[in-house]
Amino acid sequence: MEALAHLAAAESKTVRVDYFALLKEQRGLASENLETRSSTVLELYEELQKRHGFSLKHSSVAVALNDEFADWSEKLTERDKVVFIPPVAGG
Amino acid sequence: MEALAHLAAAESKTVRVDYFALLKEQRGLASENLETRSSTVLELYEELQKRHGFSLKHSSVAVALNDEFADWSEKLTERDKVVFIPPVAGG
Amino acid sequence: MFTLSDTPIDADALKRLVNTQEAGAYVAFEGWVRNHNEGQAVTGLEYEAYEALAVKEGNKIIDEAQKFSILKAHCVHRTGALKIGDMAVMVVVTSAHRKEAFAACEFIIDEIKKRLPIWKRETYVDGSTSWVNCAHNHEAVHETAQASGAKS
Amino acid sequence: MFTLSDTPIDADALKRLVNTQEAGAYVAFEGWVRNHNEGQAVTGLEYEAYEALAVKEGNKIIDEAQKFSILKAHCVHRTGALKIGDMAVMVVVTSAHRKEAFAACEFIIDEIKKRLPIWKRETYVDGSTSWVNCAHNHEAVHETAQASGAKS
Repeated sequence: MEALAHLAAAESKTVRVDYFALLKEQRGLASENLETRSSTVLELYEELQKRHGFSLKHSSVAVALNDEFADWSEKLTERDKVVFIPPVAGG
Repeated sequence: MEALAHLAAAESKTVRVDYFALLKEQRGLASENLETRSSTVLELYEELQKRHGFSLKHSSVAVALNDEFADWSEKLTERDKVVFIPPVAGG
Repeated sequence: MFTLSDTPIDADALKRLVNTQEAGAYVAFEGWVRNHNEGQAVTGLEYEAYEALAVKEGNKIIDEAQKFSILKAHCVHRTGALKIGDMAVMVVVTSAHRKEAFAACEFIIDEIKKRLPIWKRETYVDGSTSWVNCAHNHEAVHETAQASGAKS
Repeated sequence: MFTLSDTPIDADALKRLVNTQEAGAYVAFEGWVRNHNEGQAVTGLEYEAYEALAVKEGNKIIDEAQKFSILKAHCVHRTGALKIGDMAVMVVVTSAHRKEAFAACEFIIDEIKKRLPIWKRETYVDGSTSWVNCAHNHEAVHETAQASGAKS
């Protein structure tokens, strides 16, 4: 099982990422489809943070997977929609 | 002093009484000037309750003297304005 | 400020009275005439106020609400005949932050209902009428005298 | 019901949505754009929302407010550019008695502010802008994830 999980983690998949607020500014775009070998949404955030210099640590960001709040440990699968949610300020 | 207080209590004075809500209905008028020998507002209420058959006991009524909430033990003086306040129901 | 009104309450005018650029929060309470009370079908009602004391006590309550660090507060209470759905009372409050506006608005309407010499006569579907809180429960300790801190 | 709006909120229309003959109490909250925030003079602001999730989560909050035994509740949140004094959000609630309407209205706005993926960018008098809650305090634990009960 562990060996299989490792294989899955290394597999490449295409996911859609939408950006809002500060992350949209720092990424310079609102949405992109990208290929990644990241296994979880946390790995994906850290990958993108390194690439684009996001100032927010993941501990101050929430994450949604396919328009539902998700845990950082959630696995990514092909065609997932991922949204990283900076600290909110509605109202 | 007690003798004087007793004399004061017995003294006749003219006061104005305004009636509202249930008391106005039971008295059949909104306001009257009346002569009384009652010493306190409580005595006056009991005098009028006996005369007009008010259904509310004084313990469920409040009293105002000259447009301020007052204690039942408050003394009556000439030209005082007295209002007995049935249980309120604003709002 | 507290006022009595024998004509319909203008909600928009009341809101304008508490508007200020420092305000981040606005809380409003409106009391509406319901079509029933304690299981009885109500067809209409009448409010009667002891005006001099009600206005004095109402303004005292508005002043007391300043303890919540609000910006502005206002309350209007109707008198006279009202129909189902009519507005009987409105409280409006503004503050920098919402917590204070909620607390002050609820405080004001709670105290208004407890302390103001205002009475309500309901008319029921069978044509009978009743002064609310007076017909039954004559032994109830009167809240007004207790809450208002009578003279002595 | 919860909705987002990129045009000014119609307070009267919202009030009509919760009107019902059983209602004795109506409580409204409005959030207005203030002319200052944490000591800085604000000249305007913009709200951005992650619409799909904001609407879903907003409606979940309205549903949760039914625990207060209210009659009806509605909330609208603005998106886009707003000026000082503009209404950013409005919550309206009706109930038979006032205590429930106050509790539900405050619950809804508290949860809306905590849980909805909506962001605010303020523009200051010197022309600079800032995403509120993002510029400083990057270490703060994110309230949304904690409050909303994430998937697993």
